[in-house]
Amino acid sequence: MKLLEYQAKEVLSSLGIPIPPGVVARTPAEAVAGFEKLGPVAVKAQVPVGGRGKAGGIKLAKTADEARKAAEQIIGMDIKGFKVPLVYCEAALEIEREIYVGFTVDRDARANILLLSAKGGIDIEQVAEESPESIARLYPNPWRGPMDFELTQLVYDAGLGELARPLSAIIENLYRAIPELDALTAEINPLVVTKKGEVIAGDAKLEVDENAAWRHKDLEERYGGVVEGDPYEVEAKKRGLTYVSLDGEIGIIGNGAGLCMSTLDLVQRAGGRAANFCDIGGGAKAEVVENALAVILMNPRVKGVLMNVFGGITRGDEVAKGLVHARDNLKMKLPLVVRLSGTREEEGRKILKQNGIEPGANAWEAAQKIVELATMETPTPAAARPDLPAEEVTLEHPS
Amino acid sequence: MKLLEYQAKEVLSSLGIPIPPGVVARTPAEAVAGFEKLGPVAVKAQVPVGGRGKAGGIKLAKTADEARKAAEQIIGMDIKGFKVPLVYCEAALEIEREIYVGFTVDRDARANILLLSAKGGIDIEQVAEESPESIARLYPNPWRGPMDFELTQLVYDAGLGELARPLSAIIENLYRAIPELDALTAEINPLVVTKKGEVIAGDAKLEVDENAAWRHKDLEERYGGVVEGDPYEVEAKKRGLTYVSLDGEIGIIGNGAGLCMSTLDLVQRAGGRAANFCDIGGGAKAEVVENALAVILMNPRVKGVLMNVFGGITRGDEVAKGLVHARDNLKMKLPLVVRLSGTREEEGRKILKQNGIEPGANAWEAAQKIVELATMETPTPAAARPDLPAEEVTLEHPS
Amino acid sequence: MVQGITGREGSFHTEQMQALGTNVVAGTSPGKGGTTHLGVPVFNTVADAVMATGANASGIFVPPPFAPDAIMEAAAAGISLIVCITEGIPIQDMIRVKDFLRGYPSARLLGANCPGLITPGVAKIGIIPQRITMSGPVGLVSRSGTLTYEVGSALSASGLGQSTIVGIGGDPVLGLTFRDVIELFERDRATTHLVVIGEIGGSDEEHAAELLGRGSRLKTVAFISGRTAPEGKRMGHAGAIISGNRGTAKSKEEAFRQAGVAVAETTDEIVGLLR
Amino acid sequence: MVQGITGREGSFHTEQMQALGTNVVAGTSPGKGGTTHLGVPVFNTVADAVMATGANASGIFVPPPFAPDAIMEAAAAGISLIVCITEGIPIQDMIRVKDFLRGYPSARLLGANCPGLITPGVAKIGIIPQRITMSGPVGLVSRSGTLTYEVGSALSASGLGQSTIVGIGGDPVLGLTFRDVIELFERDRATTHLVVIGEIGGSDEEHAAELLGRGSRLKTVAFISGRTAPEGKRMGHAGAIISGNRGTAKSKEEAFRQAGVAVAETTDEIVGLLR
Repeated sequence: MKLLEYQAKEVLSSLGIPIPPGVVARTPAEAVAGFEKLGPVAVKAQVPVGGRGKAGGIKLAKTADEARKAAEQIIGMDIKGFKVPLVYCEAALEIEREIYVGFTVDRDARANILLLSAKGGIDIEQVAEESPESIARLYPNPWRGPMDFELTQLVYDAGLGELARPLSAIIENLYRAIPELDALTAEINPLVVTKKGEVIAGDAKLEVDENAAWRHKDLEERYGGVVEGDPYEVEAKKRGLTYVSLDGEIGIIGNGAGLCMSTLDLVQRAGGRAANFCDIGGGAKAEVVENALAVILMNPRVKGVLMNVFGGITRGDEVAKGLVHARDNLKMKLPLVVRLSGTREEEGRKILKQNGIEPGANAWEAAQKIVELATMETPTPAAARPDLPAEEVTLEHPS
Repeated sequence: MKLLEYQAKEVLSSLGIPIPPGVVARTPAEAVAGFEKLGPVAVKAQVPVGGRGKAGGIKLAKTADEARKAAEQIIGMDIKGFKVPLVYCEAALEIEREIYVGFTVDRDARANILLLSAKGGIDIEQVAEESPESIARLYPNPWRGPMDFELTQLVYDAGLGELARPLSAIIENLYRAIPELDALTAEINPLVVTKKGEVIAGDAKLEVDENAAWRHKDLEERYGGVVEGDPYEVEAKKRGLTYVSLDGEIGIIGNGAGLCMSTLDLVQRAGGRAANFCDIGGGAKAEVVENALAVILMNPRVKGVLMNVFGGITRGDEVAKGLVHARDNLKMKLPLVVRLSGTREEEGRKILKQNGIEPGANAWEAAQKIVELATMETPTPAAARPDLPAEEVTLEHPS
Repeated sequence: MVQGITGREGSFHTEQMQALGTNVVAGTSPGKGGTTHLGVPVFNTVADAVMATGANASGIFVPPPFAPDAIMEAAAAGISLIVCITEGIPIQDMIRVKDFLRGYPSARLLGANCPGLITPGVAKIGIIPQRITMSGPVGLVSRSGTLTYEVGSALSASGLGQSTIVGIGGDPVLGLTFRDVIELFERDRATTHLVVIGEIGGSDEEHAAELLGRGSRLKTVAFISGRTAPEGKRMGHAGAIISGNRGTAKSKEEAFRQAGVAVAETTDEIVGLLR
Repeated sequence: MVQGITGREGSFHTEQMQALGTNVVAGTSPGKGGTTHLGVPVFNTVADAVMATGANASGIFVPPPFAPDAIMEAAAAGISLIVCITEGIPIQDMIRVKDFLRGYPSARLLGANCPGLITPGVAKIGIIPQRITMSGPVGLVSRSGTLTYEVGSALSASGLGQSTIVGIGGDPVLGLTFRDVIELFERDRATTHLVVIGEIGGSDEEHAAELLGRGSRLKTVAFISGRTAPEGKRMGHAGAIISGNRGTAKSKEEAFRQAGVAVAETTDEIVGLLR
């Protein structure tokens, strides 16, 4: 689960990291109220993706009028596919210098890595490429956490010895997000040293492990209801699906991430573009298939659906029956090609054919067939698609 | 710091361990009030030492009158040198079985050891001697704490598998006293399984590390003011001395625990008995010497004082000057023999002689001399002794 | 042995494992010690099971909140091959488990979130269906479950039997890596060919390619899924700082080609390249 | 090197160590890296000091809240002899430190709460005063600070010089044990005689006696202080359960006698028994 900036800052503040005062605004009027409370503010788009600054999603407001205008411009703006639902108005900082500090999981090392650099700010990736030695690194032992002497070494290695005390404290608190929140990534960039010498989080990014949600129900309750940009991903999440929106026109369902990804590859090879990635996992129960199909069909760009299932334990005839049922329930009119393999594949194919669904002999043929059919397809009338939920999607703000 | 039972239970309860309801009573009337609130109660002497049950310090009260009588008998009673200042009236438990659980530092293993036995109760030491295999043991890794599977194994090893869940939870919470409170020993004996099947602490012992007091100021504030039995030890603690009361008549001051202990040994060898152990440590500043001498002289049993100092870094002449000053300030009349060795010992001895203090040539001679002098000594009038503080020593009860 | 033998998954797959002839000597289920399940004695703890039966390998079929402890319990009890099927274990738990296992260097962990391993006609630990397999000289190692089945089926259908099929699992923090498994195949006389099925993310495929590039007696084909998967919608820079350009399908395929390993662009191509 | 070299204790004893000829090559004091103190270069961290100077032994003179971290820092930086003088370190901290040191088997810790060690006329780390010592063939190992000085003085006064004097410290959880130090003396050609000064509590003396009982080339005298100390006012049974009858002066003296080691009843007897 990726938290928005203001949520990440709430969490970091609860861990003892200094943050500037700020106010969430869903309307320009609320942004003006924020200005009146805080004085000069940065008005910042709240989206769970980087690069909003370069996209015009952050504006400085020195007057109430500027705050209103900034909020007007930013709320509703599209940043990398996310429609901005609200802004965060934060007291502007007098910046003396910008530091980078963060941690993430280093897959190769099978460990967490702490990163610290005196060259913080928006160009940190460039710094990493051009002068990797300017980023100090530490792999804390996962049972012990970072030791004091390791933090001291990290801070001196980054050339930030004169800030050893505040930095060690901030890094120690930031690290608490690992044992206490199952954080996978947490980042403060920039960590601002103000002209007054305070060290304070200018921005914050935080991602927690959804596999550990059962350990952090409070976090899930507080922030899990908050809805991200893409409406199909939001709907898929509600239905418990592993779903990622893409920008093509072929809907994809597969069982297993690897098989699903290789299906995407085949569609592209056949000249088409996938509209999504949707892994229904092992077992492939009828209900899950129906949910997956429903979400895919909500997207008006979709012109055909390819389902690729290899039945290891799953029986092909049962998958076929479930699929036919789902198609009928959803009154699906779009072309549907199914590649069904493994246990009882013959019986499954027979059921599909009897119900007018095209079985592919193998995955590559199935991919070619759906691309062909989708290309011929004329747009379906909107009435034939399941609707998105009627209520408007709104962000909840924990007050 | 050794906590009294009711204090230890307060702490364990805050760690999530079930305890019976109870009330502290400093008077028989308060014990009656406790009975009226709780019904049948155990009236228990609060002393920081084991064996109170066998000494008559625990009585069951089924009526208000029995509660009053029990409190009358127990308050003020002497248990192993501790005058009982108050009792704890605790709701009586219907005992189905008694378990032993505890941890302590195993010096030889340089580690903490968790102990669990199905044969809890007052005879646990006998159980340990006669059937050590009936006590299951676990050395938890000090960084990770006990792992779930280790606790499961411990519980099954102790033959308590049917209580695996509540026991694992209680042991896990008990263990928290190590990382969170710097506990050195914590023990629940008996851990009672009631006839209703609850698992609840029947007694509790807790000792925390005084070297870690700086990390637990709250604990020190809450329980540190509570005064233990021996008035000289209490006074010594207030003055920051390392002092243990013994039952002989020769006061002992030494620098370093080893030297101090070997001084005790020499006094015994010479036919005397030490009145105390008092280690003034390295450096031996005049103020510390004066404090040590003051506490020793408060004890009317003391008939002479032996001071044994080896000056490594400390200069003998300075020790001698400090001692003369202290003796004069305290108007000390009792025999005083000093063995002074190491740096500037000659100068030091000269100062002592000039001031009428007997220097011993070596520790053995000094021990013989003080025993000889003390045996000849007639009792000193009380006026020549420093007084104990005038205010009555009272136990503070955190309410 | 099987940890969680009395559960639904544990029961079902124990039977499958037994059907293939796997010698399942013990199971655990705390509180059920002393009973028998599927003809197998059940113990309260792995240490008890090892003491009584000498079990040296374990398949773990317990839910995510208990699986990390189950892995560590197996290692501490002296189990030398630990296969964890459980999907959905929190990553930080696995990082702690990996560090714990450093204290038990003779314990090998496969997974978590993996289908396990099978030597066709001989034995299996895990959930790979026997019927997609056939005995023969091809070693197969894969990060993906269903792709493994698909490729296994294709090999069997073409008469290319398998020595052993190993699914290392799809989680970011794993036990055995491609490299570890390939080293074992190199030492396995029954294996002459090798198929490596990787996917985007991490650098395990690159490290495997590097090993194979140093010289190998195995005729090898690699396949990477996710060539057209878009870069994840990343937030933050920490990931980019540490991974740089590694982890893409392109970098992985290139690494294998530079190591002299044939790269299949679709799974259909694997059989042809392997012959 | 000296950790905490710029502090009052660190400064004073560094000068003493230098006066004896000890080659102090570095010191640490975070924030003072790059400066010089007592002619010694100061670094921010031990790793920096080791990198720049190759220091391989360290004396630690920092207050209790920082000493455990200082010990672990030294071990992690590759220091092979760590001498911690600091008194008053919480026991649980030392238990964690001891576990940490398992990861650095080549690092030896002496202390904490110990006076350190001295090879008369050659070098010292710690606070044992040079003037009580004299060069010679007697190895001296002790748990007590002032008793060490007393016995060292007595030996020197009798013309019995010392090869090395080692104070292992008085805390319940220590680094090097009597046993460890005796093994080193056995291998030290300059040592032909040995004095062991123990005290009540723990079983380190018993273990040392067991080692000496297996055969030793050293003529040894043992002394135990605390023969008449009363049993502590114990509460709880945990201690009694694990220690049984060990730990008393009687059990320790008996252990040494059974090992064929002469036991002195007073410190005055040591010199006579050693000749």
